[in-house]
Amino acid sequence: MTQLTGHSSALDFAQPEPVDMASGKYVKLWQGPQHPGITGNMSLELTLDGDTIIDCKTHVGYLHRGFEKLMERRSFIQNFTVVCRIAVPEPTFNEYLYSHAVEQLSGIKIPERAIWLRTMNLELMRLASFLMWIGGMSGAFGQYTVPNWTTAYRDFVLDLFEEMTGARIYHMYIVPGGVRAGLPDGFEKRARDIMDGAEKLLDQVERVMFNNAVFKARSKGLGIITPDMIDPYGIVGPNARACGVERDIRKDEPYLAYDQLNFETITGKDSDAYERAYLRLQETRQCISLIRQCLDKAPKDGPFQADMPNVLHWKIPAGETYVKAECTRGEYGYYMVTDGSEFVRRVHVRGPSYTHAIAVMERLAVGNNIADIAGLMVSLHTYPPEIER
Amino acid sequence: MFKKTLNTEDTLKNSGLTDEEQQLFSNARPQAYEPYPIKAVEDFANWARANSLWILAFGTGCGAIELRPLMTARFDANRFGVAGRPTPRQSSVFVIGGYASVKTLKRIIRSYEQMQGPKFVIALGICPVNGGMYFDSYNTVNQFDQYLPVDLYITGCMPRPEVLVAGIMELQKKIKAGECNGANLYVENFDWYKSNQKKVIKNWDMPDYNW
Amino acid sequence: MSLKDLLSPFFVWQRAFEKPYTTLRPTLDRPGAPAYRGFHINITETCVGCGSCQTICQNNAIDMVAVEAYAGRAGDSGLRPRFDYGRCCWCGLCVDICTAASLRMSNEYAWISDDPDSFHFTAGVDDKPWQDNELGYRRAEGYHLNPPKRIEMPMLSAQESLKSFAEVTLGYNEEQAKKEADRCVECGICVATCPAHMDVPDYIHSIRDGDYEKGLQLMYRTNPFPATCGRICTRRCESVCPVGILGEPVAIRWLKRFIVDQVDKKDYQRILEKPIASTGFKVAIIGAGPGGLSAAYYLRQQGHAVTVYEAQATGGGMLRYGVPSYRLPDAELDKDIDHITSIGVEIKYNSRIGKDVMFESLLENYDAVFMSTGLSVPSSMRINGENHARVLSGLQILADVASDRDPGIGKKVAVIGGGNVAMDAARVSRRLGAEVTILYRRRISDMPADEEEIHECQQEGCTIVPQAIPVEIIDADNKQKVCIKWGEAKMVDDPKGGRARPVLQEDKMHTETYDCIISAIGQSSNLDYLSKELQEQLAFEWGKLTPAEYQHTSMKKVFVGGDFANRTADAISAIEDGHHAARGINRFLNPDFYTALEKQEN
Amino acid sequence: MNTVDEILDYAIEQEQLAADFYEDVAQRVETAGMKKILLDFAEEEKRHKKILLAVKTGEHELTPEQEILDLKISDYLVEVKTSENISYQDALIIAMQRERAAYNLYNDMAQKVPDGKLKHILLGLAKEEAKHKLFFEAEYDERVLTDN
Repeated sequence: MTQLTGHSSALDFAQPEPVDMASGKYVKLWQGPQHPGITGNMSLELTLDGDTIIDCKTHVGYLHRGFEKLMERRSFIQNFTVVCRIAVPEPTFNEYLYSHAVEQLSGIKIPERAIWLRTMNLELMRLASFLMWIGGMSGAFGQYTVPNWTTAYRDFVLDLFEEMTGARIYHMYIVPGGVRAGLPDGFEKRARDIMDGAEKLLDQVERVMFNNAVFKARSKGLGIITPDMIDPYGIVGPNARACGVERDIRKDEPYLAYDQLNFETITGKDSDAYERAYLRLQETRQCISLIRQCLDKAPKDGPFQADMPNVLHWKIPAGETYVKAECTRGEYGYYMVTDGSEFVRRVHVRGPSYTHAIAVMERLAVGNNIADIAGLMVSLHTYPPEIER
Repeated sequence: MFKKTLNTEDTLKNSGLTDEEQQLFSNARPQAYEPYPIKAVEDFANWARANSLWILAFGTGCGAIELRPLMTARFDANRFGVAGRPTPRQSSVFVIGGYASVKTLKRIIRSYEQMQGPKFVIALGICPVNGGMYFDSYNTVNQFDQYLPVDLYITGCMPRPEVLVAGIMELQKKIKAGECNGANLYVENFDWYKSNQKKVIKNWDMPDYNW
Repeated sequence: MSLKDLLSPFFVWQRAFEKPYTTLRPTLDRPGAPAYRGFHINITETCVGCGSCQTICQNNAIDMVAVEAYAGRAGDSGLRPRFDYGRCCWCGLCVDICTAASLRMSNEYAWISDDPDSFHFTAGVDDKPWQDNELGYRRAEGYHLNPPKRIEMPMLSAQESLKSFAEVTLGYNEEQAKKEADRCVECGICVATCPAHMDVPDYIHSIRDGDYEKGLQLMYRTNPFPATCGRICTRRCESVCPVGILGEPVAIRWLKRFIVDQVDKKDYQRILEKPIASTGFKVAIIGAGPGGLSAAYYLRQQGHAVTVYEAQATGGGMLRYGVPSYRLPDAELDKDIDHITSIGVEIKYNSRIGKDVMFESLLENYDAVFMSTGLSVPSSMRINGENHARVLSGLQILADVASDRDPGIGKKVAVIGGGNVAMDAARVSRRLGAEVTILYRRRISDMPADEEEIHECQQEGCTIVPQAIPVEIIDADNKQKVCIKWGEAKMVDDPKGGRARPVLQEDKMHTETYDCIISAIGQSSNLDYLSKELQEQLAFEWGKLTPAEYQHTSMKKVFVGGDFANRTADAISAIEDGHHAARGINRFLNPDFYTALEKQEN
Repeated sequence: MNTVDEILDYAIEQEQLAADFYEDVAQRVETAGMKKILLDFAEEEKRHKKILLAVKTGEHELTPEQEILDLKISDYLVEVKTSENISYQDALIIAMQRERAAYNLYNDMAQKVPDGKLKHILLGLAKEEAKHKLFFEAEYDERVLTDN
């Protein structure tokens, strides 16, 4: 049993001591893929000593669809419809990054209005994603009221998406060259109403969830991430910020309209499940503020799409690029290589779930009670479809 | 250890298992569901089944994303008698949430076979119908009904919760009318389904039938 | 942990008195958003079946299926998209790329079935409840996946162009051509529409690839006059180009010209196919116009010995004598003709049939005869005074200028007519320094001339007087001048739906004096070289005839083509007539061999 | 010609004469195509005759009030002599001018008679001829004046 204390053990990547399964002292337990406590379709192979986890192995591959291969045989315009399916609860980040990479390689400059609409779209997505996550977090600790509130409220945000983009889940709104449409009439008012309601809801959530004795008792001290783990494990986003590491691409290397938005990076002190959850709650509030700023500042008219070639035989000059953006879970990146043909030569999608759900999860699970494994997993905010693509 | 239960004549090979593991599983073939001889009783049973559709909580693909709104406050499927269950043994409805990768298909089959009859399968989205988004992917199956019998398809990508509700109502209608015989179809064409499954699942290290 | 932590969860009860989130009747109360991307709607009447939706669909969810109701419509492939909702991901790219804007999406989203094979839908054909849905996704204003505007053709300014007979259009450069070629959606409707069925999408593709030699090869398969057609084709292809439904059609003609401009004449021999071994058959062709030379080219390719008889001193027919050199420079026409002669076609100039050579002797000495003598006699207006010495024919003026003769038009001329010949005559007159007025009996929009020519004509300072009906030509005081009396017309709609007709208003007459009047109201054929019997036998009707299959006439050895044998009377139709006649002659000369060959080709 | 019946008989006779005229010319032209066209014209005249016969028996009403479009094409064209090798254009001009002459005749007659049944019939016949003229003029406009 490895206890994560101090600097040296955090960097200790040695395999845990092999356990003698034949002794009958230990039990091997598969949690998932069919298990309600798992976020999505993946599984954990747990070795238990009593109800304490002494070893955890993550198994993925249940959702592998071969996106990176699929993209190599679709044209540049077709791919943006495919990539959004990579991370189901948060498709727009894929759309944005894919489009951004293509625009970089082909030298397209998108118009101002598209930049703002994209920013707003991404922030709305962040809000929707966090709202669902809060529900998941609460549900993982056995409380079913908050999920009912926030998941239902997320639906109102999805209604906004539906109006803005024409779809609820896979918006396919951010397209290489800009966005597909402007805002519909009356959108701004409805969006502001929903933001007001969300703010009120978050206050209530904070009260009943974060001040809940049971939730506090179970989540505090659960799965502590220490600052020295950040770089070796490649931890990003709220998971990293919760232990005081100020790391936010929106601030560090501003993209889209983030340099014109007024916000501060939120950090925590010690990154346990509670701290991470609370930080996300605050980021959800920040989201609302950012969306309001976008609504204020976004140009009301003007072009929303750059001049495009005929997309049916769109060739992009040879080149390579890496583009990144801050999604709800941290740095999301696209590495793209083109060879001057009508198809992309290679795309690699770097989702933050990969490290969080595999290396970090395997490390943090050890020593915890089996009942907390679901909560721990949710607190890392991982999406299996994004791990395997 | 358990004794190997021998069926009367036609037994399963369970050939994917080692000799030791063969001891752990039955080699009996699945049996078709026989309706009650009295029609009124069967009708009553169907009515009861239709109004307590318990969904197996197994998010096999993207479709799972819309099951959350479906089950929470806004669409509140509980009022239609729908509930999520954590284990196949308690569930009567298997929702195939979109595409099935080969690795998941194996788990889907195990889970499905463990479910108690009468059981129903709903397939969400385009991928189970004809491959959908991943029709040319090397790791997903295209026409899902080659591997498991599907009682109802709800197309869309993703199908919205509203249409899921509509689908559930449609399923209820079909169950009440006694038309949902997917599970019996599976038993009747067992060998065909098995051979199709084995065509795509290369490492068949599981019993031919789990119950 | 504090007391607060124990109590605060009970605040959930506060929410018990708020309005619930729950949707009461989810299936009824929640239609898709106004711009929702639901099932497709296709306005099948507007759709031309270009198949761009099929091309762009990354899931192969769209199949173009033949729909009988739309078969055989002009500019329409007769196909309509069928959607597979076991594939469609509702991305709406098909709607975005739709060239005709006929495709859209409804806000309907429910389709439940127990049959996986049932999720097929041919929009606008299958009866589905969302067909008339007003809401749903439409392509947003200002959103394009294909540039709607074509690349402007660089041209001489109007002042500059008036100074000489230099070519007005300057041609695309490589970058412009590639950009323009990029706009093609490769639907192939142009191929079906082009009289010669030129392989437009493929040669445009060769521009994108930068492989101009391949482009030239593709063009020569169906048209031995690419340099010419690249400049003066009537381009029916562009009129049906689906890209032109919402934007401007792909500049097919300029792209064709671009390919030819890229290849040097001396490379033609190397690039293009050579004639096959001699067959020993001899074919005579009457008229070295586009029809005759096209037939000559393809017949020679097949190994026949071809002799072309031409009354004029140079070849090209109407292309040389009817099209001024600022539209088609002689050098370009020669580029085409020289290649035809370079493969062994023999042209006998200054040999008029009926005078220098008798038609009957051709029939005797050759295995087949192809006639394509065109329309060379100007039509007359049949108004009083028409025989005045200062009433000239447009054709004559063009021929004079082409042969470097001075037509003697004076300083102030009136041109009567609205066709291309009228426009050419007017522009030639402008270049000769005259002030030009064009009188046309209908509206400018009714003019049969190319829109571009009308525009350029106006640019160059010709005054177009529409709805002007000439009624009489009157002698002027000066013998060198002539008066024309014309009346204003008002347009009256045809109750049967035909084009509006001009009606003379007798109270609004004008008389004007000009140095000359150029009549360009059409032309007819000159068949004097055929005896009456032969004309009768070939079934000419008022100078025109309709040939049978493969341009065959009722006479065994005789094939016809070109302006006097088709309805459209343009170069490209003549070229196709020639090509088609060549196929016909091949079959006629060697029936077994060529039917086998064709079978092999198909 | 003072009675309605007399007028109608005259008009019917004129139509027959016209038909005969075209048939006669058709006999003399050289090309088969032109022959067919002239025979078509003759058929057209026979159709007119039938209409007038119907008027006489009362089955058909003449409509003097009806406005008939006058394209005024034939008014300004030179006269064409019938010959052995007339063209389609010539044939149309002949037809138009014959119809115009008939129209003018009835119209002039109508101006000379007092108001009443007779005038009504004459005007009606004039309009009928105007219709025929329009038929040929429209054809001329459509076929001959294509570029003009």
